[in-house]
Amino acid sequence: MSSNLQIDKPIIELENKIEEFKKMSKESNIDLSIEIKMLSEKLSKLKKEVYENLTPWQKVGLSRASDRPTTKDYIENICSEFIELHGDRLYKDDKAIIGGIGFIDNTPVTIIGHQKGKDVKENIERNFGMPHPEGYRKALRLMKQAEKFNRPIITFIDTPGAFCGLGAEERGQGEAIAKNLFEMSGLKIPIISIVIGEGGSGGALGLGVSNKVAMLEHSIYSVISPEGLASILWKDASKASEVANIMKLTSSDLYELKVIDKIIKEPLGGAQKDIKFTSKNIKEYILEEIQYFQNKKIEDIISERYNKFRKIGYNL
Amino acid sequence: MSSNLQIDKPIIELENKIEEFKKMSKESNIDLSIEIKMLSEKLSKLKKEVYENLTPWQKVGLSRASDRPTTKDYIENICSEFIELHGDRLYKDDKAIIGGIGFIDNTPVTIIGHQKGKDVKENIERNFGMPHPEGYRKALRLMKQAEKFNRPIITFIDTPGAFCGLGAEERGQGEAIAKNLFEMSGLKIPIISIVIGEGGSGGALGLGVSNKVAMLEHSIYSVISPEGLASILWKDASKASEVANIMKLTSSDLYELKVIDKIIKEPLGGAQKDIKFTSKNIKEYILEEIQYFQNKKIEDIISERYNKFRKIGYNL
Amino acid sequence: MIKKLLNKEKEYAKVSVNKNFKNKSVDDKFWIKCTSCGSNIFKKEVEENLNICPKCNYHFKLPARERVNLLIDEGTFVEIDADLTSINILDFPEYEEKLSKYSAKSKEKEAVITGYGKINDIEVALCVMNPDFMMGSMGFIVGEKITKGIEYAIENKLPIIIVCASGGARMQEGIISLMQMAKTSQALKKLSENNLPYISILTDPTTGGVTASFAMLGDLIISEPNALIGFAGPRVIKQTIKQDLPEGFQRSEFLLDHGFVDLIVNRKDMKNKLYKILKIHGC
Amino acid sequence: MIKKLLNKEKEYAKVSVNKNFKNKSVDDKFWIKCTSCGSNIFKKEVEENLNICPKCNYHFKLPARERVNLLIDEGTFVEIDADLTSINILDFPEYEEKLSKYSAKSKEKEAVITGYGKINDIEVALCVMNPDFMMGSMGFIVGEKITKGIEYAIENKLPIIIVCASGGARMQEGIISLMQMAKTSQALKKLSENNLPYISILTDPTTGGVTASFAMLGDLIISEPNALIGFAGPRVIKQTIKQDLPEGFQRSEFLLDHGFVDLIVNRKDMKNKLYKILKIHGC
Ligand SMILES: [Zn+2]
Ligand SMILES: [Zn+2]
Repeated sequence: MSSNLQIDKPIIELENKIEEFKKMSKESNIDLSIEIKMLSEKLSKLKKEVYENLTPWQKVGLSRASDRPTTKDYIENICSEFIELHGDRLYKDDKAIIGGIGFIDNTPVTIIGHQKGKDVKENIERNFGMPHPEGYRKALRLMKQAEKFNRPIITFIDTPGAFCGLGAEERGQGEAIAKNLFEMSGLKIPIISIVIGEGGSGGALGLGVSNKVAMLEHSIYSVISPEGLASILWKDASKASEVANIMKLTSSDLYELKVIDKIIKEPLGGAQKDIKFTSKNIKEYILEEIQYFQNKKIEDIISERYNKFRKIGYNL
Repeated sequence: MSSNLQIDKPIIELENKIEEFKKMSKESNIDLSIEIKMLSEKLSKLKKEVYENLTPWQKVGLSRASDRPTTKDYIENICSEFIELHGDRLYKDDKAIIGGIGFIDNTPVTIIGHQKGKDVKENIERNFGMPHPEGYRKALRLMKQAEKFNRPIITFIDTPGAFCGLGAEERGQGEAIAKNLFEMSGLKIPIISIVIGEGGSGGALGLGVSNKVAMLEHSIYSVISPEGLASILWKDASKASEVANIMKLTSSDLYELKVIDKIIKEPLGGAQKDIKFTSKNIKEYILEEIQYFQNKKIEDIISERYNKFRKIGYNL
Repeated sequence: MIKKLLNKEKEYAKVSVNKNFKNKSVDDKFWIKCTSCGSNIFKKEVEENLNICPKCNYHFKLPARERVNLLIDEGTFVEIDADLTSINILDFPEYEEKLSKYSAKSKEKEAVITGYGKINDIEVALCVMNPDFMMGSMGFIVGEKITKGIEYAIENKLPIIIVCASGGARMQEGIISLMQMAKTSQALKKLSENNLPYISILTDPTTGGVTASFAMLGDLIISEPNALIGFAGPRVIKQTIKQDLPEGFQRSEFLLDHGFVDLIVNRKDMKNKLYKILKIHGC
Repeated sequence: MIKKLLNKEKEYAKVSVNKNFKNKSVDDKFWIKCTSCGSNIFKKEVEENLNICPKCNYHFKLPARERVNLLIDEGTFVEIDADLTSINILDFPEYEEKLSKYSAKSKEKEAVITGYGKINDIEVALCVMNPDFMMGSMGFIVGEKITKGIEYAIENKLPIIIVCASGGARMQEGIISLMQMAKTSQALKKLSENNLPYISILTDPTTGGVTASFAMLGDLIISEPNALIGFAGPRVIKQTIKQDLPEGFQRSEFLLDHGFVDLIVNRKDMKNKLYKILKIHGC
């Protein structure tokens, strides 16, 4: 699903009309400047109105949109000399999670993230960003490596969830996620996570036991998909849009619930409208947090992370 | 192959003859006591002669004999309240390596060993004691567990080698063994290994980076099987018996080469003749070594192990 | 010791097993039909047998309170945080009603009982999930009580045993429920760094967020026979792969074979096995 | 820097590639036939191309000395333990003769070159195995030199790079050869505890005891394209399973897919990639 399918519809219609007027005015040599100015102002207003008042369900759509930037896009934009590293050293290189090393400005970092595809072919290769246990084990390997060499870890979260198939169960999907939660909580380096699209349940949390968790403005993070919850509650997946409204899955809901630490601004209309702008915001956030942790003692880094999760739900 | 197929042949013939004489003497009421006494003395001599002068190739046979006691037999005889623990938490429970916890006298220990089968069915289940990567990973998991709870580790080595199949290669046989060598060398508890049958190459060493390595008298330990070496050197596996003589694979050879620390006595004719006796010797050895390490500092335990392997080959 | 326990059946094994049985055609006041072997069995006989089918060893569900009695020496169990009850953090529709209903029905305030007590005189911390309370789902209070149980073990240098039984995260608590996975797992990491043993016991069913957190983190993982254990539930998997699941898939024996369970122990032997394990761990 | 190196081809890339080619029907003084794509190529062209087929990028073997020149800044390499040579510890028949033969042929004293030098001004310890010396087999001296290389890295707080190429353990040294696996692996454990990076580079072929020890222990594992990497050799596996091996089995790309190699890097890009990795590791 492309992000401009539904939400953008009135906006695109208006944009097209303005183009038409411009063309007309040029071709027929009629002065339509007043009309064009009026329409442009209207467009501007409409954009604000639509994009700043997205419903949770519209945000679900936006967070999953096929043109929404992925982990790779942000790595390209914020990281220099990135080298992707592969494999869990046990069974497979799971392409639904990527990871590697590089610099953000002058700081060496390890970056790990769920990776969706840009088209059908890549999505099949990457299993639509739904990892098998191998993906979590690769992530853990790279995190331990980061710890050894004292590099901060950045994780990008963007998955419908961990994959639910025979092989995934056989090879211990539950164990793999559990082990990541367990081990991440003890890592002797800061971990900074950013939900950039879908934060789908345990499959998302498997990269998310971090010192700081931020969300892109229009991303979501939830224990189950709205469709999943609708079919459990009302045996009717089509009620997902209603369900989304009660789920508290938007960045502002999660900020209020003190589950996340920061909302990172997206451009009007969503991250895909201006990847550079979104990346700049992400990069600034990361650098700010890296600086925050720079002179912290290891014990404090670990205990801050512990306390963060220890008190979620308590502080409401 | 049963151990009494070739080596025992003249002995068994003599034993049978003595039985015959006894029967005859009883049934026919003839006094054959002198003859019987003479034959018994001859038997005694023959046994010593045969069993104390086994050729390396005969020892290869004995070490592989189907009635040779296995890891399980020794566990039963030296360990109380043994609880077998299963699985690598990654892919499989490999039945070619078993492991678990229990007491030797009053000391809690972790015991791990290659496990061959007693019959064809069990041998198929246990892949003739040839582990897949999962076996080594299970062993490592149990070793880390032992380290956490400060239990000495006992390993029994008895394998033709790590398995050479597609799945084993796909899932990283080399990585699994390498990781064990690497991790074992850092474990903060003493490790005591006993080669009880075949010590086959890397597949054996994968359980053998230990503080102390002992061998049962008639067991072997080598970089390759005699058959394998014969076919590499002379493209003729049938020359294995000749090759065995130059390989230095017997316990006395390895003791001389300072690769092992101790030869544990077997009863005349091999461990299978008296499992209780062999087990008693093993148990005494283990307890002695456990006592040796009891009051050692962790750093010393680790550095003694390091130095042991560091100087192999150097001290000749 | 186990023998002693088994002689006390009357005190703890009188549990309702009705909900475990599908076929009600036989007079379900006295007889039940085993879901596994199909035998018609005298209900009292099952109850007096720790909810195990006397014909085929099938382990029916056991309410949490009975489990505590099964494992802990009589009179030694001290419950902690017994009064903690869930609140409707997210204002989720009809959640309070649901809580009240399960509370009334199960006579428990939440889906887990936590505390400490003795196993043949060895002191342990113990958490037992209750499959009958909202399917043993993990909300804030379940996560909180388990975390506090773990913290109690750390403070008092005790081993901890957690008996898992759960349908997964509690949907009505949304993201807060998901975060209980992180909270409990990190507490176990702390326990682990204190070198204290954690024994995880998996019972039917252990799925979802519980499997993907503390259930799979035991130093030793023990399972009852034939328990369903998985991350995704069978129905979800079936929907995903659009075909039937293989016989025995996600059952204890399957997990043992695939390396995720250390041993399978019958309910009747559980206390004795735990005792032996604790002894070996120097407890 | 790489460019500079590539311009110096004449100095280090004049290597004999004859043994890499099967088909000698074309005039093998000037022409060779690529084992991979079958093209007839001008031999000099291959030699000047770092022993890479200019048509299909097939990486032929590269002698150890050339590899050192390829990776290390000109004039900065200092070899250590150059004079260590194997002795016949086990009195193995004809071993001395074999050693002499390979020594004469390869003009090297053993199957590994060890030392230290600079990669674009970053100092590293380096061990390079020589596939031409007794098939790069690991005997006591190979294990000893690599261990000393690792110990040098530890003492001098340097990263270490080991370029693997080996048929496995050296049969003529029996159990002593096997023990080199333990010796090198434990040295790497010590290095690891000092938080120094170890980069393992796998080249064709890396098998047996080398695969089951230091080759697979890199913090990062890099492979050249299409290298054979495995524990058991293909012939042994074929004998075991009694069927042909799948296309591409045990090749670099296969290992990447199965999770055992971090990245595959062309020979020409290797130095630059190492440089980047070292920089990220703060070297
Ligand atoms: Zn039944
Ligand atoms: Zn070619």
